[in-house]
Amino acid sequence: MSEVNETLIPQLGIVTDIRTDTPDVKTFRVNALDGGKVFEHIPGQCAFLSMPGVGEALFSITSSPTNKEFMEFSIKRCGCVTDWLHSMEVGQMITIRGPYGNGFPVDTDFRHKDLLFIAGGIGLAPLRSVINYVRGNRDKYGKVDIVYGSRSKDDLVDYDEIINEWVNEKDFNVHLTIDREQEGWDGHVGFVPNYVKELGFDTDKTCIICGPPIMIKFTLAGLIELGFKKDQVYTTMELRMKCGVGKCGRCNIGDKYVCKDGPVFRCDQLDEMPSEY
Amino acid sequence: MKKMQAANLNDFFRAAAAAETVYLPVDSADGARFMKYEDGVTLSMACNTTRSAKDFFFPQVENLVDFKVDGKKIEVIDGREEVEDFVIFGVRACDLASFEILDRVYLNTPPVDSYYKNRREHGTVITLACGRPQETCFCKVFGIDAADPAGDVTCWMLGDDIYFRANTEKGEKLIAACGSLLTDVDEAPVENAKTAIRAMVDKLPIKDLKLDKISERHLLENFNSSVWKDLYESCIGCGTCTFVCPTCQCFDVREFKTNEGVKRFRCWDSCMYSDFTKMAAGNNRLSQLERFRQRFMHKLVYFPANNDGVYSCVGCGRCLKSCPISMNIVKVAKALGGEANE
Amino acid sequence: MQVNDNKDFQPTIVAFCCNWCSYAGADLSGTNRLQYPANVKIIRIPCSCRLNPIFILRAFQRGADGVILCGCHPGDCHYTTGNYYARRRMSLLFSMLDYLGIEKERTRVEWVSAAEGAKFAATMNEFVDAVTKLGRNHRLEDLRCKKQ
Amino acid sequence: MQEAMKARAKELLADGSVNRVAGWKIGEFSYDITPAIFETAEEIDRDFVYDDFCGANLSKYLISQSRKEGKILVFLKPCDSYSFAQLLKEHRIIRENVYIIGIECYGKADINKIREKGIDGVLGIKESGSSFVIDSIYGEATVPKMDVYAERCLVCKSKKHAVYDELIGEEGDVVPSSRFDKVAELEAMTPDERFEFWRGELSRCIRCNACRNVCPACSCENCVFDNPNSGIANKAAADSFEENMFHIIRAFHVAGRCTDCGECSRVCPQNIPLHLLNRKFIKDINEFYGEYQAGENPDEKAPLTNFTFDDCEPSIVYKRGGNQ
Repeated sequence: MSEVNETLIPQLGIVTDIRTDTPDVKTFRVNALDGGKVFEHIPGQCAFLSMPGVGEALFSITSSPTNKEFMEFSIKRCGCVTDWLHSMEVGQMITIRGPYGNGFPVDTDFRHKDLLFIAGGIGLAPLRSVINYVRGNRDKYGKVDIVYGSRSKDDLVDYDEIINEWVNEKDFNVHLTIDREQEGWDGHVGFVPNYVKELGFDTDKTCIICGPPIMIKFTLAGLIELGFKKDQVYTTMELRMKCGVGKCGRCNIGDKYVCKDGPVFRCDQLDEMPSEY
Repeated sequence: MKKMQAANLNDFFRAAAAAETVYLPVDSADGARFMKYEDGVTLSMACNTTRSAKDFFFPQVENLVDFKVDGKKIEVIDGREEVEDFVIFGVRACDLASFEILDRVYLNTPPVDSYYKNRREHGTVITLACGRPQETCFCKVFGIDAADPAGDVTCWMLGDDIYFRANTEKGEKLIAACGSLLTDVDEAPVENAKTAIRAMVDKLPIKDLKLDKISERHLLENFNSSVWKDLYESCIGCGTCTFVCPTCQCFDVREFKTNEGVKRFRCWDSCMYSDFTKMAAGNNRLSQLERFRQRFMHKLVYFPANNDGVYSCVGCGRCLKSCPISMNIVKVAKALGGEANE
Repeated sequence: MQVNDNKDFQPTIVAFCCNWCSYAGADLSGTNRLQYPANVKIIRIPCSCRLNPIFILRAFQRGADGVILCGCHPGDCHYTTGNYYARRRMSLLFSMLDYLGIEKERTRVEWVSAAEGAKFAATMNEFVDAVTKLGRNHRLEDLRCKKQ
Repeated sequence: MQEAMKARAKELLADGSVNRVAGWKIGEFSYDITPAIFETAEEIDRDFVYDDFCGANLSKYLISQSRKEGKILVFLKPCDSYSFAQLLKEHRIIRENVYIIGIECYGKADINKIREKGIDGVLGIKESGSSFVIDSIYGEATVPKMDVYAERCLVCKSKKHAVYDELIGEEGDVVPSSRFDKVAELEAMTPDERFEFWRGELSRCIRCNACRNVCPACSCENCVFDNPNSGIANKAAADSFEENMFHIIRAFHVAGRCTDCGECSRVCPQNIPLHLLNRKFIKDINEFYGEYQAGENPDEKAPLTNFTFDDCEPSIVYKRGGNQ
């Protein structure tokens, strides 16, 4: 019996580093108990993290598969499980199971394309995985533009990596924005959807959006105004999930299960689904 | 085809129960329900049980895994064990069809659910052809033949006799074990009985429910239909329909802190409950309208879209009998199906 | 009525004590070196009226064999009237537990003031004896909380 | 009766006094009647029904309905009107948005009781004097109405409405009721017998929450059982303890507010006599603190939000007679 692999039984991981990104976002580095990674994944996939007795929740894997040493999860504090995660210390064991979901088509549709990443707030978490994957396989992709915005400078996740590494990457253009004026910020101020329109991009790019639902909605409208087609735009969804394998039923939207048919969807696919997300 | 006198039914149960646990429908305060066979327990003559038979393979509560937590250390305890062989006697055609629907979710769509598989492999299903269909029965709508269900063994109760037909190897074995009670017999009486049952089913009031306008092809049309607004308001958002339904398969994963550690278990969940899709970031089904719609859309549209057009309803009629406010899948299908059902 | 024949049985008692009277009463019985059994686990609550019936059931679930609520004497409540409400609630709850066939001797309310250290100890001794006679709580236990 | 109700509803819709009508809608069969909101005279003509199977209590729907735009007409049976009055007392209904027509009721039938009599395959039910003539797949049967009336109706406590704007039919009276007989019978049992009785009943619970969701007294926006941090598995019959816990706490939360409308027992798919828990609290309240009927008097304080200096002590439970 026990030799049958059961996806609902988690593996153990150990938290080897905790980085405080913003006042409410921390990034956790997770390793297998004997070092290395608990499992391999593709960018955009998710994993369930849990602390027995507290609960289990699904998080997107922030680190890139090109990172062979560990996995990272950028997690915003907003509920029961995340509260607990934010209060734990390095060396804590947690349970982890995954990877779940389809991930981004990095090795098919994205290949040799110019990519435009648009993220808001913690929405950078799943995109960071793709961005670093692209950096790791630089010759396989075209130009990269990144538009990233958040409420304030302090709320920009992974700020250090962005300004120290991403901006120096060849053919990388990083555009940062914050919602309101702030002392010590000389960059752009304004909401992401407007900033995207202001910047204006060539319509041959493939776009990847992630952020709050309202930001996705208006950014998508903005992109269409710029002349993009819906089948050029990818996004990733968040719904309540319990099993991760399309059985528990709660992430069901239309004939899709977001946990296994998603969470990454092309925007023209979303049009065929009931508007319930 | 084998035959046995109905008077010997108890001997049959006793013989079967000698090797493995036997469950059969028994009359109780809540109508018929599946109970373990013991001396003195007699078979219910009711059309069907109040609760469905899905419990045998997908119990309401099931332990998944245990944990022990000690400081920063966690121990994962996989407590899965082979379940013992068991026999379910008296499963009706509709409930048997529901097992096939559950199989599609838990066995045929990867990854295989080992908890479900374990129970499924160890269960032997003896079906019983329907003798007294009720006004709430509409299995025919889904192409289910109440007169000749499959399963490991099929039984027909005709007057003083019970006829047995083994359909699988498992069934052959079970019949062989009770061999001394059974005699070989011709199929003719059973064929006549089947014709009679089918004739009876043809007289049932909702056998002609039309579902042509409810399908994957009409997904968005069905979803955006104005009937939901008219139907949902009486729904009180309880889980009765989901819990008596033989095909509802959604579950929740929860934890319970014992004095020793943590048990992680799964239990049935209902899309009718307000917290079904609630998460820290919000809820994508805020009102009962959306939740009500989800249940019926899933059964009649989404599930067939993923499963070769097979509806996730078997017409057992339990929700027709149990719903506190008598709103049910037939009323929904008639409203959604439009004029076809007038 | 089931009678306990296990001589070694040590019941677990949960005593909910009002912060202002009974908890102080328990303190006093301690400073006066009055003995009461160690298997009484005291949980301090701000007022006897804070005691949610769920707490009582939860205590039984987690392995308590008896639950006692101690509060200020009626008329002496720190918040003027809290214990009057508690009195009604507990009367009804205990009656319901009895109605469900759960031994009524497992639940009790006693009014103990801050000056009644002796009464506190005596009450606890007596209650522990009464519950010991009943034996382990089986009717309101949760099998998941039992040692495997 | 039904025709008078339809006519009055259409009249009130036509003159604009109300915008919607809460009533009962015919079902697939004679007995599966659904509560519904009607907006037009056509809908009322087509679907509105009032007969012996309109058992559902409409008062709880008014919590949400009275918050909607416009005014709603609701038909309340005497026992429903107590639930309405109690909800009103708890400020859960916006009274000015509701127009109540009190309707008389002589009892409602329970389809399960018909089925228990061995009458199955029910296709149609007609009234004939004091009997029902039941047409079924398996033949015709006649049963006296009294034999298949719901338990709550056989022990009806009041034919009088607690609240209404107008009445159709005669105003009734509070009537003597034997509703506590079964409770007294249980009280007279030994604790062991009682324990066995309740284990037998409550072990059938499937935790569907129908009793809670239908209960007019259970009107909390967020139920304690839905709080994931409460440690209560709100939908899992995980352990016998959970079953006891759920039903004790549910009954306790409505103690002093339960009007004994009997909806909990009506909706239970497992036929658990839940009203016996609520009636125990009502009986105890009557005995300990004086007669009290929830929903009757809008100015009276509820027994659990009230006290007297000389209330009985909880020890009354031990001292009281009854079997040991």
